[in-house]
Amino acid sequence: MTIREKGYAHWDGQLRERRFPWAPITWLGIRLAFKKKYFKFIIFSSLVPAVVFLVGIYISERIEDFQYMFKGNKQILEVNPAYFKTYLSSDFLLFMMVMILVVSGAGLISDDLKHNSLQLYFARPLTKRGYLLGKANVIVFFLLLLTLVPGLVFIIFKLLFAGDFRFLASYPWLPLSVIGYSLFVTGFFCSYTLLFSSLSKNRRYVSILIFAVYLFSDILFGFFYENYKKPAFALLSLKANLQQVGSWFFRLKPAYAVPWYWSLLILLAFGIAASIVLNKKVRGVEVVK
Amino acid sequence: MTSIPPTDFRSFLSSVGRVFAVFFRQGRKARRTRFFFLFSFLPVAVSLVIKFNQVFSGKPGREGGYLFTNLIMLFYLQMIILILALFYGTSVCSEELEGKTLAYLITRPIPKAAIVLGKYAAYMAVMTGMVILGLIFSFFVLNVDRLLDPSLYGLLGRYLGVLILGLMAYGAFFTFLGSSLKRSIFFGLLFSFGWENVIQYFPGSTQRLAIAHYLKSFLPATSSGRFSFLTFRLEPTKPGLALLMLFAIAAAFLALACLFFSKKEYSLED
Amino acid sequence: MTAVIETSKLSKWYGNVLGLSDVSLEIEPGVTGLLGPNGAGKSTFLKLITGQIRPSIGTVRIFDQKVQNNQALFSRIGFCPEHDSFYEEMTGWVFLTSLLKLQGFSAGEIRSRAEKALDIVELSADKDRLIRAYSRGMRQRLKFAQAIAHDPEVIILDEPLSGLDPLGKRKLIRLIKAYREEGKTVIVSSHVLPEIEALTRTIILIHQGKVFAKGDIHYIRDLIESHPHMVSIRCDNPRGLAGQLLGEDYVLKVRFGPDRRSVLVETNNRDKFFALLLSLLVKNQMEVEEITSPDDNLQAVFDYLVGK
Amino acid sequence: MIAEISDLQFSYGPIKALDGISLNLAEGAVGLLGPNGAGKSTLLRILLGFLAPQHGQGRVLGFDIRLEQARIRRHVGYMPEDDCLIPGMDAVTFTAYFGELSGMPRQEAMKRAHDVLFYVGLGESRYRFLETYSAGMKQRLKLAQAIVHDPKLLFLDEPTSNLDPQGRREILELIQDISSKKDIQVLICSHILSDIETVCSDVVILNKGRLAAQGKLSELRELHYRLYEIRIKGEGEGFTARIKALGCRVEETEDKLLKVYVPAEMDIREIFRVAEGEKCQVRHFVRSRTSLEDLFARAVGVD
Repeated sequence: MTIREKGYAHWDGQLRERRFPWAPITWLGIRLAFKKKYFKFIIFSSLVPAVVFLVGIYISERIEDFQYMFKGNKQILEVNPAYFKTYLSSDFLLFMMVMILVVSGAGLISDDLKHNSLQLYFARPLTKRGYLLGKANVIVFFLLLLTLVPGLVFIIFKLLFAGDFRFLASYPWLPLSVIGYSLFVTGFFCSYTLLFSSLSKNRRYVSILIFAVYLFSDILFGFFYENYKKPAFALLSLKANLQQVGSWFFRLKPAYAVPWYWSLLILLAFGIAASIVLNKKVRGVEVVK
Repeated sequence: MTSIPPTDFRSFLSSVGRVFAVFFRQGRKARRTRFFFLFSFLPVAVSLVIKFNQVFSGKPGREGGYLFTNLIMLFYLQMIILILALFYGTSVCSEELEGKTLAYLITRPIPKAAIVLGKYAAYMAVMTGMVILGLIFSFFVLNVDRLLDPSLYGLLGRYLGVLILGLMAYGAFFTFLGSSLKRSIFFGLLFSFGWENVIQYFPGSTQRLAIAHYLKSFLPATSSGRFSFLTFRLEPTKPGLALLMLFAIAAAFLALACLFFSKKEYSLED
Repeated sequence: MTAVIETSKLSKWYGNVLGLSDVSLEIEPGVTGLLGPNGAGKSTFLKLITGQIRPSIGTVRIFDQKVQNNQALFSRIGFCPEHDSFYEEMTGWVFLTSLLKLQGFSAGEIRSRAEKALDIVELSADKDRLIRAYSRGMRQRLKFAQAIAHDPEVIILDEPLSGLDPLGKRKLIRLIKAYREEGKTVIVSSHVLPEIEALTRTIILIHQGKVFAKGDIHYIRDLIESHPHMVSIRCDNPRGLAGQLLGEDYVLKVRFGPDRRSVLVETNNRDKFFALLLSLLVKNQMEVEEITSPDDNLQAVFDYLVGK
Repeated sequence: MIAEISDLQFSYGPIKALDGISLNLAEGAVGLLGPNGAGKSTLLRILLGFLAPQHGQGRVLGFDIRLEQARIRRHVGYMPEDDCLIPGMDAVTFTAYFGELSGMPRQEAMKRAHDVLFYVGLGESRYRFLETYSAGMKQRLKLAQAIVHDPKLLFLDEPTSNLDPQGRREILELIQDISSKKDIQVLICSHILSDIETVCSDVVILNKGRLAAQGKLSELRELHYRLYEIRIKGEGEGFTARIKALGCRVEETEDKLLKVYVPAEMDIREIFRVAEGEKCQVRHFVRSRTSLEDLFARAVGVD
């Protein structure tokens, strides 16, 4: 007969070095986000456009059945790169993405700052980069769910509905564009959100910042553009910049006559600045109380 | 909020005044105020840029008054007062819970409704200060060449009035959200940038369900269709009625906020 | 003496979690200690009697007035909350004057009262520093200052001593004691018996949301006296000592410690037992190393009262 | 040797937090003492690998504190002083989460989380949300997350602050139990001296960034007199007076505990004789094992 020893018991497993030490942070972040009722609501409503566009793909294959609805206006429903770009950089989708950032991203770091829990993370074999990556990937998950996943699904369904590979043959680079653009937008929004989240302990304040800066940059652009009619002002707007870069990814003419690489540079500069600030902020808390 | 007998009304008002004094000071000193102050001065910077550009490029550009009406004003109306009211309005109740400082306030010989009203008034004053200064500066920058035109001042006064009314109504609504919901910011954003915008495109009386509708009823009709972010078909309400409605909205939501704050038991966890 | 605070059948639930159950009490002027382990319902009780939350059942009256929706009462009550939270961006001085302002004083009076209160808690030198930069002891004293600055008749302090180092504790205890002399009603909650003992003799024992005992601390001490109690004695001849103890009927159990040098005795009459022990030790000229009571603490009393 | 460091220096800007500290921590429970601002937290953070010292070197568990911080942290458990719990989840999720971050496989972490939560006495409430936890429960949970990955070295920063006596005793018992295992070392920071006395065999005292004293408690003990803690029933004035007449120094604490410094040559039995003569029952009589408070005062240089 064996009797369980009383008192502290050792764990007989072996601590391993994980390939992705940050993975638990991401999973927990995602699970916690889904615990909020209204968050599910937002995610589902953000997926509405995806469903609409999917239906559009279906209709485009059966265009003759729906002829009576369009009265010969076939142009609307041609599935081409522009169709993808329209989905991926539509105002509504971007707005919903910002809302998701506000709801699921604002608290990522600021809650840890508020509750002093950074020290718990850094008492583990976790680097600062690992910590930030783990947090960022929560956002990555949700944003890719809205960009990459629908994009790829569109391609697959287009091929399925068409029954042949003509579509892919005409635009062989399209899957790469979808992947590239989705990753770019996601990467930008990650640095954007984490930057603001690390600025304050007050989540309400962070939420407002995330939302206001995005909207403000856009209004500023609309303002100057209206006044001077110079497309270069598009560079002021985060949204327009994202859309400009999006056009390049999909080999389309940008909506504003500014070279796309300016937009790219601006967004990249923003991202780099954000990571510098993050690096400083997260370290600052780790050391001094 | 219980009905206050007239004899107590003076003491109630003086309580409100005291809360106001404390939080007006606190609101001015807080670090966040500095940020929001800068934020509400961004249009001034924009005006300066425009003006300098006009002066140096030599091109006459658009007329200052036109720019002021169509750009700066809408900047404030559609963006700044919403953000300010959202943050400060929800702060009235939420910051006491988040900072766990509620107990200091509700163990004072002051009716709970007075706390809400006093803080609301204090933050209103802070916000109004920011917005008014910003608007006036922008006004002078853009109209620097024809400051003697008296009709301009009438316009300025009307715009200031609209913004203040806007802050008042939105502030009251967000105060109510802050007193009743945990996720007040989220719902506030949905309301101010979702609902308020969407509903303006609906025909008929539907648009009367938005606060923005009444505010815009005071403004001269804009040449619509020019700006992507402000196209809508306004079917204005008469100014008198709009004024009444705005006051009614503010009063109703403040009353609700006071009611919630007095009756609700907030748990201080998290 | 008339009761200042009266509660009857006070009960409180949070959802389905019990906060406080059926508390009927009268609290008189002087210092009353509210004693109970963490989570016993002390804070709930204090919040109920200050009207911060509404009772699910029962009533509270202070100065024979209702507490609910009677904010005017707070000019006679000072409350020191449990949370270590402040308006961190204020200085100590601004914090205190702001709250005094809310009490309804005139500008001159606010100034003099704030100065006096800061003087009492010895924070005058630091009054212009931000509260954020205060140490734990200073924060705790500032919290106390805001509760007494308006010179209330009833002072309610929720865990005022927690988190303080021994020196800080001593300072605060001295401050609180000063108010006892002035005929004020002071309620202090704590989870540490010696802290309360240093302050007062009138205590309320609260546990699991119920009041288990109320009254003079001697009464509580007597309760501790009369319930079976373990005493451990380590000496050179434990078995000899044990033999001499066995004959008494108030000695319930005798056991020997694993180190062979100590004896554990359970008794239900401490007074007699210790008297006997002392005389035996002296008579036998024993070398005593240690006398301890392993379960002489609050929890033991509660366990006894709960009937464990 | 669990840790050896030599000539460690660290400054936050112009403020020198550590000014040349060398020490070896042997096996067993070690108490780290010092007034506020003495550099305890900084030392702890360097040993944990949070901070890299500006000067000096050392090894913890055989790993270099400058180069192998991640390895140190894999085998170290840390219980911080202040509240640092993430609301919105239950204790099992929380504990397992930090186990996973230390490198435990997911399922194992979950299993182990249940085990340690039962061990620290949170078994019943392990599915409750953290925001509903009381101060004592939070303290236990912090301990649970520190031991979930079965560390080889455990750092505890003020483990008993904010606890009622019962809670404090239970936490101390847990710590004692953990440190009684030969293969897990414990380092405790505390300002409650009696906690250190109960649990630790060695102490390190810091003052103003320097090492003020270090060694086995038993060796550091003051030898010129013996210190006894005595609690009596009845009015103690006569007793105190007569004890003093015998040449003892007597101090009374806030909670009526007498601290009696007995000269080396005096017979302890005298005390009992006096007590009987004064009709004072001796209720509590403990030789203070270390007179740590004196040691502390002497090392830090305050009286």
